[in-house]
Amino acid sequence: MADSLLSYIALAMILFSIGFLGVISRKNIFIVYMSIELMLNAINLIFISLGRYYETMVPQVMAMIIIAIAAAEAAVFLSLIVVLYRRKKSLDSDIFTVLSQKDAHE
Amino acid sequence: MDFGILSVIIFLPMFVAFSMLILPVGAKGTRNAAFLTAIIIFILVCMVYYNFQLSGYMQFREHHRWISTYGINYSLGIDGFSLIILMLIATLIPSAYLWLWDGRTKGYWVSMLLIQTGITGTLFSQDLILFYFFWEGMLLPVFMIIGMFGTGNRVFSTIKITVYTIMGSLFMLISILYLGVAFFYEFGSWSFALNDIVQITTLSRTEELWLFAGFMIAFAIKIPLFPFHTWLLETYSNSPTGGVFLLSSIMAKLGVYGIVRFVMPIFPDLYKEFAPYFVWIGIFGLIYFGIAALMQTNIKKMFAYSSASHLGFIVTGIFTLNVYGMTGAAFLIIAHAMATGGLFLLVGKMEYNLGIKAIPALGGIAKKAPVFTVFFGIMLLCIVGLPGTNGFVSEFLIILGTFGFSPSAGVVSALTVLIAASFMFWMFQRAILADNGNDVSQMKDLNFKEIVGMLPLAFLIIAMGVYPDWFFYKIEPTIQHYLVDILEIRNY
Amino acid sequence: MNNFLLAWIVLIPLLSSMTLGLMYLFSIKVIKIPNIVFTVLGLSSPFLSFMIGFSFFLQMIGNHEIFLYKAYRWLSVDGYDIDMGFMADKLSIFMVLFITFVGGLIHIYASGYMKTDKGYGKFFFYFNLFLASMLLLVLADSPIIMFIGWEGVGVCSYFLISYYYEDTKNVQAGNKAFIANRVGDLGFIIAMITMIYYVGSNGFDYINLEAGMQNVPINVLTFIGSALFVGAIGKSAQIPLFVWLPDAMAGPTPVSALIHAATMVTAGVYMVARFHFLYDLIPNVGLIIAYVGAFSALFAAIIATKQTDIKKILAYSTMSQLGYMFIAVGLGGYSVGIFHVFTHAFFKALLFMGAGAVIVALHHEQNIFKMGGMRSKTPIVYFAMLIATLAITGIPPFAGFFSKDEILLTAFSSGEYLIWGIGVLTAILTAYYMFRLLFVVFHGKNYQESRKLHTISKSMIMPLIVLAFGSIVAGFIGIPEILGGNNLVGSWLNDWKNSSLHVEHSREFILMGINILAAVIGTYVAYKKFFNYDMAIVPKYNGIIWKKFYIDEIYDRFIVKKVKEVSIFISYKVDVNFIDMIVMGLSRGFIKSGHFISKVQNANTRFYAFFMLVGISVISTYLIMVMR
Amino acid sequence: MNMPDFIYILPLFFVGVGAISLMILSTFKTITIKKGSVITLLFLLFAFFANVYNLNNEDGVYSIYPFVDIFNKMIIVDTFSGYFSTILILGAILTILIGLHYFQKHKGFTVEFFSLFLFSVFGMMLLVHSNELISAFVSLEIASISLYVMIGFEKVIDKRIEASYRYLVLGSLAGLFFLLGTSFIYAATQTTTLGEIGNMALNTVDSNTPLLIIGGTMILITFLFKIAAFPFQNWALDVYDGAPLPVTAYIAATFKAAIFGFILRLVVVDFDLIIDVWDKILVYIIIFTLAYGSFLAIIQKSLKRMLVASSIVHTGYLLIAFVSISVIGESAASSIIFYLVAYFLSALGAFGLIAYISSADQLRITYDDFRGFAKIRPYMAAMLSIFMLSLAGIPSTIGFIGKFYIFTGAIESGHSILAVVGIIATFISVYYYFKLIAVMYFYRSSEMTDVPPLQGIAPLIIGVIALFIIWGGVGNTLIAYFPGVDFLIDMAKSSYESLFLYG
Amino acid sequence: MVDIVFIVLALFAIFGGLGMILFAQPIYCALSLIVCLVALGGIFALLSAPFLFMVQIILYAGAIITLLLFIIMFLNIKDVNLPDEPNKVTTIFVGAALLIPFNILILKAFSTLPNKPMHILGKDFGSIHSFGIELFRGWLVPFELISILLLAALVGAVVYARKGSVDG
Repeated sequence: MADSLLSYIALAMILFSIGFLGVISRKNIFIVYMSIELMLNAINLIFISLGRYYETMVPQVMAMIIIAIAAAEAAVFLSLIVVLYRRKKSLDSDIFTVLSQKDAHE
Repeated sequence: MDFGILSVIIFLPMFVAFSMLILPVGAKGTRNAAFLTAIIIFILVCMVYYNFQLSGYMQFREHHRWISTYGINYSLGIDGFSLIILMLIATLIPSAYLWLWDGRTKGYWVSMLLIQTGITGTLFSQDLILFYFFWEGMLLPVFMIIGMFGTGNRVFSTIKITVYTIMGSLFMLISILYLGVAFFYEFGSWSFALNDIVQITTLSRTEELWLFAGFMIAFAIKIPLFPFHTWLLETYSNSPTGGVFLLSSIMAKLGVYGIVRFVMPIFPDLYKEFAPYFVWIGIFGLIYFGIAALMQTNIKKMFAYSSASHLGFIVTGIFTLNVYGMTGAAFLIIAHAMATGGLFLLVGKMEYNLGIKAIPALGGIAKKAPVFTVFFGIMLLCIVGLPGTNGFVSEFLIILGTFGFSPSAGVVSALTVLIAASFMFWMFQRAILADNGNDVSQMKDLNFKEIVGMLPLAFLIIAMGVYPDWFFYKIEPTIQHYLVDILEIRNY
Repeated sequence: MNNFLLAWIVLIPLLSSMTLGLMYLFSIKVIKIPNIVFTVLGLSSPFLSFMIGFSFFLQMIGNHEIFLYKAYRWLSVDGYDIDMGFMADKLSIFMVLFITFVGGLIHIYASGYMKTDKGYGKFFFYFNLFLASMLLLVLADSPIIMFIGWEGVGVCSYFLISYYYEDTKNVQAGNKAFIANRVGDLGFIIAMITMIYYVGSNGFDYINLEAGMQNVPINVLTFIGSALFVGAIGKSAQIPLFVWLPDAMAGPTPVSALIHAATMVTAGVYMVARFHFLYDLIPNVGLIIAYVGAFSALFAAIIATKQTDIKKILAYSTMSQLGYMFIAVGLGGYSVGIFHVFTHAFFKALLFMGAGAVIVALHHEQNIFKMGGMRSKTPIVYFAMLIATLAITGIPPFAGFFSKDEILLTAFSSGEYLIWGIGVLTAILTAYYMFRLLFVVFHGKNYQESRKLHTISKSMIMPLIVLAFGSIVAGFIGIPEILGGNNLVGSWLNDWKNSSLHVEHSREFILMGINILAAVIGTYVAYKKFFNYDMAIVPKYNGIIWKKFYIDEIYDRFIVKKVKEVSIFISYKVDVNFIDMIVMGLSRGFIKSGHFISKVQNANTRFYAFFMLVGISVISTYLIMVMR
Repeated sequence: MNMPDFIYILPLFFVGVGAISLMILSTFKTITIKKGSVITLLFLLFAFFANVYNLNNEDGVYSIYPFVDIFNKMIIVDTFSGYFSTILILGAILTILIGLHYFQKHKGFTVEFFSLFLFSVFGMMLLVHSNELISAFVSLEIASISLYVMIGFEKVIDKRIEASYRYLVLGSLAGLFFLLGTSFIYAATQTTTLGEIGNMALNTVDSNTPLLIIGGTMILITFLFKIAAFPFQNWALDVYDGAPLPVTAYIAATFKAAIFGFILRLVVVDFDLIIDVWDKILVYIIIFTLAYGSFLAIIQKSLKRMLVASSIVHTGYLLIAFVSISVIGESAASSIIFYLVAYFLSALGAFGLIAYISSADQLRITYDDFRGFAKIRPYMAAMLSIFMLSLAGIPSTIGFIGKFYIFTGAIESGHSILAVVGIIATFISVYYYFKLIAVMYFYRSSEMTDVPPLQGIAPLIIGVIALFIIWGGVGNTLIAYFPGVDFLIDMAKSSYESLFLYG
Repeated sequence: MVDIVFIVLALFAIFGGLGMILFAQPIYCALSLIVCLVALGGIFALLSAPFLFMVQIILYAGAIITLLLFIIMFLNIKDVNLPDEPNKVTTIFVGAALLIPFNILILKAFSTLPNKPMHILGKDFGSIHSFGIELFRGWLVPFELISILLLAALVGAVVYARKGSVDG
């Protein structure tokens, strides 16, 4: 089982799907963020398994770059969460509806 | 005529308009400049008329490259059919300016000048894209003039006419593009020139039908043919005098012109095939709008319906596929432009003086303004198609042509003599003649300028009615050319 | 040849009218021009035209020359030419003569009648224009040029009827006249166009048409003939398009005299006579014409017996007399018809002018039962009216007798006894209502003595006398051979003389006797009832005849109102609620969809992500299907 | 280090250095907004001139991998990228010039903003220069992250941070698909370098095509998200509306261009074989995009939201040309490029002018606020009208020519139905664009004293843009020896050619 | 043996992920995520990527998630501040259903790749040495770009984190 590329891909896709489900189902912005991180890791898993599959280091480098990108996003995301929480006193992403068409300035 | 006389005719008004916009000139200065421009153009057009050869082919051609990637050219030319409309424009516009002389702002005059550019450009274009260019461009100043200087619910009617006509012309654009592509696929190079487009042979019937529809919708909306007419009422009743004058007397005719200039040569077979339907649509419009006009209380709306009614008749004429009908239509274009244009100017004055458009609120004008009434009467008789005016000649020829096309249609189309008479005379009775006890003391009779402005129209209406042949001989070769060379009808 | 003078017959009144019109405008806008200028201009033109016409008449005596003059090519389309051409044959010259003569007299009368009117110049502008149109009508060499005159006559009548345009009723009457005429014109145009297609391949003047008519299918000819006759019906106020004529009396009395008696309404008769070559080929249509004429005659006479408005009585009598004329032309007696046109012009003009004089004298009172006793007040008018009444009644030797007698003779000899019978019946009624009018107006007693009469000017009296004289003698030019005459009209117009018009002398005498008898009966009844009528009683009429058989109401109800309803339906219902609804509905639909779609735009991040997921899911499904 | 290679990356270098130096400078109190913007402009101008210098290559069309041994073909400099860089730099310059007034008036902006601004320009430019998927993604991230922050820069305003948050979450989510796609493409071809992907795909036609297609599709999803195509469009309205006006102008005008710059390269060079698979999907996507944008735009009362919603419609038009690429590569690609220029000018002008007008206070937001505007500020109203006309595609503006190319291409490639749908969308667009003109010209104003008068450089710049729009639409019909519309489309064509120099 | 390790790690990863999206308290979620990430790190090791295994543990589990936890603590979110999430499970199921075609598609595509043995490779593969050589030989550009990305993110984070003048 661990010999098959497909099982790694399947695992990655499951994790990716879980991450996606987290984004669409959770209101808590922390968890939204974490879901995105999870998805990034799932992609990393694909890359690394491909590296193993083709026996080349290139995908591992890519995975490294992706981790770095995740770090950069984390910096912005987390600081934004702080700003949001300060202003709204809530982590509920559903209450950020200033921009909805319903409330658009008439 | 090597200096590009047609270009000068097109762009002189635009040039003047933009100069006036930039220069710190007041309304009066702009008006003088506009009038001078109109006179210069009249002189230029007379030169064109004088030098026009009696053949059915394009003359005064101008040709420059424009967007060479797609073979789009700046290509101009006129034939007899354009010539008469050109003469019409050149004659009508100075007259109209004399009528609009006082109390208009700078923007008004600039818009008028720009409209003139659009109209003449549309008239001369021999390249489909160029044509579309002017066709749409014409709309903008119209949009401005109605919206800025109109009355009533002007914004709504402005948006309505704009959206309506743009809808039509966009379908035409698609058709034009399709034709260009078809030309490209057949001949391997791009061109949108009319002369090239007519050579396309690869279109299937279904394609042709769609393209034909695309063109026809655009023109039908502009004309307007039933059932694309609902923009007409609000627009005509809410437009300022100058706008509605140009709309009714010239722009509506450009729809007819478009059919003759483009639809006929590009789709000769479909043109022939669908001629019966359009003859009947025209006749139906004639009767439908005529009856609708009867009970209108708003005088401008009534004229709108009357105009639509006659335009239906013109369309009938151009689809009769014989010389009578088509020359008649060409003649009616002139006759109707003069009469309706004149009427709208007169009504505009009435509105300007009295501020009312409702027929029941008028009456007793004749006593107050006899000269006004005389001219009103002449225009009215022309609309009614009284012999001795050019209205009769054209109606007679169209009925003749329609009869030649189909006797039953001919007989039905003859109803025009009855319909127009009933609503026009009834209106004349209620609005002008009879004294209904309304206060019309503000009504002023025509002043000298207005009389001078109206005289050419009245004179031409009668002169063309009494001696029509004098005006015919320039058109006829073109119509013959259309029928024989383009539609390939030899025995009709 | 000086054929170009033909054009001048028309041109003189036309130019005169144009000058008058411009001068009138000038006079109201700038400087007042004295009436005398208008008078001179207005009155000179008919007489100048008469002179020219007379010169042609003289040239024509004794030979059958037809004068043609083509002024210019009016229209040339596709090699097909229509010229602005004038043609004078015996018929047209005959018409020209009496039109200009009677017209001229009416002009003189009008100069008196309209003296105080503010629009004096305008009136003569219309009058001359009318004259020009009428002359063009009769002098035209092709139907289309005739049509120009035909319509010109119509529009002039419109302007003259609605001359006092401040009053809505007058303008309405004008409209009614014009529209009714237009219905007729519709027929005329259709006929004309059919003719161009089927007959006019060589040219469109009468000569070519006559030549071309021979080998055209009979049903086409029938169609043309019927359509043309519709035109004649409209112009000559026959059933069913007569409704305008009584209303047309709204115009000034000279107008009624000129247009609705002497000239315009006879155009229909003239037209049928002009197209005799057509109607000769289609006797069935001729018969219809005769019947329409007969019924119109009777119908109008019946209505006239109960009217109280002096001018309306005369209007119905006009219609009735026109019916006679159509009987004649319908049955092929073209010369007879024209003869009656001729005599009728005299006595009917006289009647109207007399009535006008009375009306003026009584300060525009038109109800005969409010007049009375005018014999002593206005004796000249009385005698003029008496002569005219005798003439119309058909008492020999006045003008009407001869022409009416010939008509009835024609009817009888053609074997159409029903028409003849109707004719006789109408003659009785004619005598009755005309004498009723005469007796009530001039003999009625107990009238308001104290009334001060308006003076009648000399220029109004003079034409009365001339016409009265004419009414007496006009008939003599057509005295039938049986009475020792040589029927000048018949021989003059012998081209149109119906060859079948020969009956035995004895029978002709009997018929003549019957006619006279009919006139006497009518007169007697009227005498019994109305001589020395008590003017204190203004009778209130009721009933179907007084209401003119409700024809106006029927038209109003079933045509005018319906058309108006349709118009409202179209312009306020169909256009607004249906066609515009579609257009506006489309735009409203766009906006509605916009609002619907904007629900998606709810600013919910999770929802947006979900939306993306749906998209991805759909794309994936598609790819699965595509890639197998 | 050989000089020629360095010259090629000089534009990138200037922008990048500018970003970093501004970051450092922002710590000094003495650097005001105005000074910051001048410095930004300076760097951008350097970059611009360097770029123009590159574009005026004596060879005409060129294509170079600078420092090929170090950069490993990951960066490419060719006419195509040069053309797009010009658009981007020009967009940035214009944004700064137009928005300066706005930035000065609003308290929330600091010099860091310009640093981020230059970072985003850098990211976008890098994106059109990238020749490799991972670098492209990193470039995209640089641009995106800078934009996230630029949008939320005025963090005292709820709107801004919400927009920032929404863009961040959804943008990252969409970005993941790019990475996913890259991994699949790598799995299929064992390379992520553009050009080689195509070659590999050619060599292994059968076996790995599904992976390649799915990889391409995933990248396409990101691409569709970034240009706000249906069904990935919801963010656009919120984010653009939430962003400060100059930023909105900037994103609307340039970001789309950058994305297209990359995706065109990718599709044209590498996905030639598989592009047909998407045709059907794209047709539906286009129809829905056009419908969605049109219907949304028609109900907007706020001018900004209308322009944003209509930008979705313009995305639809661009996609129409994008679909045509599979059939008529050259003209479709060049029509996209041309349309991008047309839209760039019109949108930048429109947003910029509105930004300028409403910079003092938030008074002019909705249509109704513009009542009688023409009476107060005739020139501004005229300019705004020109932008609206151009967006609506009325002849004599560059927008018309752009639409002309796109619809011609659509018909040429057999997608007539798309042309018809596009035309219908255009027709609807007339309504909401003309409404503004109507409102400005046809009403009397009530009170109208708060509009900033024409001063400073912004109106001048906007005026120049307006003239350029007219020039682009009319071309050389009036002036015989002046470059016409042809010039732009020829440029577009040669930049397309440069994509194939290394076959 | 390797199979068992893989299965165990995969289960840990999956349950960690599920826990992350199912727990209400962010702190539990974060911990679940750490479990998941560590398990993933193990799988990296299985895939002959020892360097990345290390990076995963240190950088993710160590740095990023710690930062996350720190912020969670720092904000001191009380239960009342937590959003009420009634439709969570429904959404998850609907979303899962929608994700099925996506997953099927991808797995189908990968199944076209030929099967190859995936046992752990020799020492050199995935080591920091070979990793470094690949990174600096072939991937210098993205690497440098990452630094610029981080700079940009840094500026962004500074902008956000700095207390605004009218912040509140």
